Amino acid sequence: MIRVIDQPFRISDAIAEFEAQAAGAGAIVTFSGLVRPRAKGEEVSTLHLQAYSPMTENGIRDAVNRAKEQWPLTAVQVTHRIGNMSPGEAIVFVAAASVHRRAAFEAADFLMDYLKTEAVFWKKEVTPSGVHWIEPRTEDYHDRERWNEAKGS
Amino acid sequence: MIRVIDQPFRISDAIAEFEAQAAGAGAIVTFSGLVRPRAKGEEVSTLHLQAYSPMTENGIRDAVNRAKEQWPLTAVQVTHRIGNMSPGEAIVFVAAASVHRRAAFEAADFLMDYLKTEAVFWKKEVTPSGVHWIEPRTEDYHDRERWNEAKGS
Amino acid sequence: MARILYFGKLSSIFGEMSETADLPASISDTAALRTWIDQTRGFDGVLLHPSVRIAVNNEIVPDPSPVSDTDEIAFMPPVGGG
Amino acid sequence: MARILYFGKLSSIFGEMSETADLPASISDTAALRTWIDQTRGFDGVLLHPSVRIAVNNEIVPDPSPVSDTDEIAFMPPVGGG
Repeated sequence: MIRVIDQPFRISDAIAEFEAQAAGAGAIVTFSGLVRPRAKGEEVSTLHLQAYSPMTENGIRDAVNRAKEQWPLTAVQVTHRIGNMSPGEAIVFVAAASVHRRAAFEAADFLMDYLKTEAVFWKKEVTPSGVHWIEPRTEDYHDRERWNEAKGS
Repeated sequence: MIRVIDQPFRISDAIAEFEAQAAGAGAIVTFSGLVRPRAKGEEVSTLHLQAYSPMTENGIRDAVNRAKEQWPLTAVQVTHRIGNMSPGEAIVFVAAASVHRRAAFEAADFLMDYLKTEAVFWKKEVTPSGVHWIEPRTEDYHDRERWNEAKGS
Repeated sequence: MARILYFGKLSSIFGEMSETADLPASISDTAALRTWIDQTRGFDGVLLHPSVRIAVNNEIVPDPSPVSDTDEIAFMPPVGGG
Repeated sequence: MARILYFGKLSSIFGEMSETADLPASISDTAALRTWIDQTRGFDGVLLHPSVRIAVNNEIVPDPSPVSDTDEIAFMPPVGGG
């Protein structure tokens, strides 16, 4: 299940819903990304995310399908906020369920690397010094590369 | 926070509580282990876990402290059931929060490897063919070894 | 009339997220469009950076790909969510 | 009286999780205790396997370590939760 939504959501609700879908799994890994209250030493008042539908949703769906091909997953969930959000609010929730834990950990990790560097979103932070568009960090691109190396070896 | 409890707990409550503790983090990774309805082709009616207090709690506390030394974590939670549980119920909940996601993923993964192979628990499954004590799988020991290799390199 | 979309920092530079535009007859591919929009909308070279990708009708295409006056054309700086 | 605890499969073999026992004067270390309990409680060699560790007063110790009649002594087969 994939959702790109412009309203706040609660991580605890997302995981409760996912648990119901994941019946029979032995292992559930979740990642939750939250708006950080500070960035580069400045207070963040608002984080804003843009998407480009349906390219954004299609891209996430492809990534979920790649994850399902690579790992034996019993359920996968990606929920991503767009629009304006405040510090502490959830930006993204990824959940992966499997019979054993390694597949669930790796699939959640893989999907986050996709979302950080390839998913069709643009984000800006509003701080006292102004509006700053944020691009992926070098570490984010390095993290993504791990999956290509793993494939090649 | 570490809990070894003999009553059912809800993953959604555990994560809601953790989210409150983890204020200021950008990334939360959780692992939930659930009782599987089947094992080696048989239906599981009950999973039973024994602990040896306070050795069990002390060991988990040491593992949490090692994780905090190794990664910049803003909060860590381990909740582990003991006693009798039914399929679908949560056995274990691990949560790690950090500013960036890699630390949270690795710490949760490390703690699960500890819990699977070194934490002081014994578990048995009750199936139609009888009572089976379960010891860690070979993969579990291999997973744990990854952290020793990482240290040495 | 083509519909032109500006995402991320490009929306801040242009001041809007989109516009409709009559493409001149001379603009028939993405490379030509990139240069024309960059010059006429005050992007001052930003659109010429190879990190800015172009999507035609919701599909990312390499330069030069055909564009026509009925397309939805998006200028996309480096992406990333989460 | 020493308190002896049996965990995991050992509790199933013994039929109880614990007992209190008067240790004979000849049993003063974990290696001797292991052999004596194995023989007198029908463990049939299971306690002699090196994967069964012994804890004295909540601390895992190597064989042979001293034991006395006031200790809590636990026989621990391979552990693992989660």
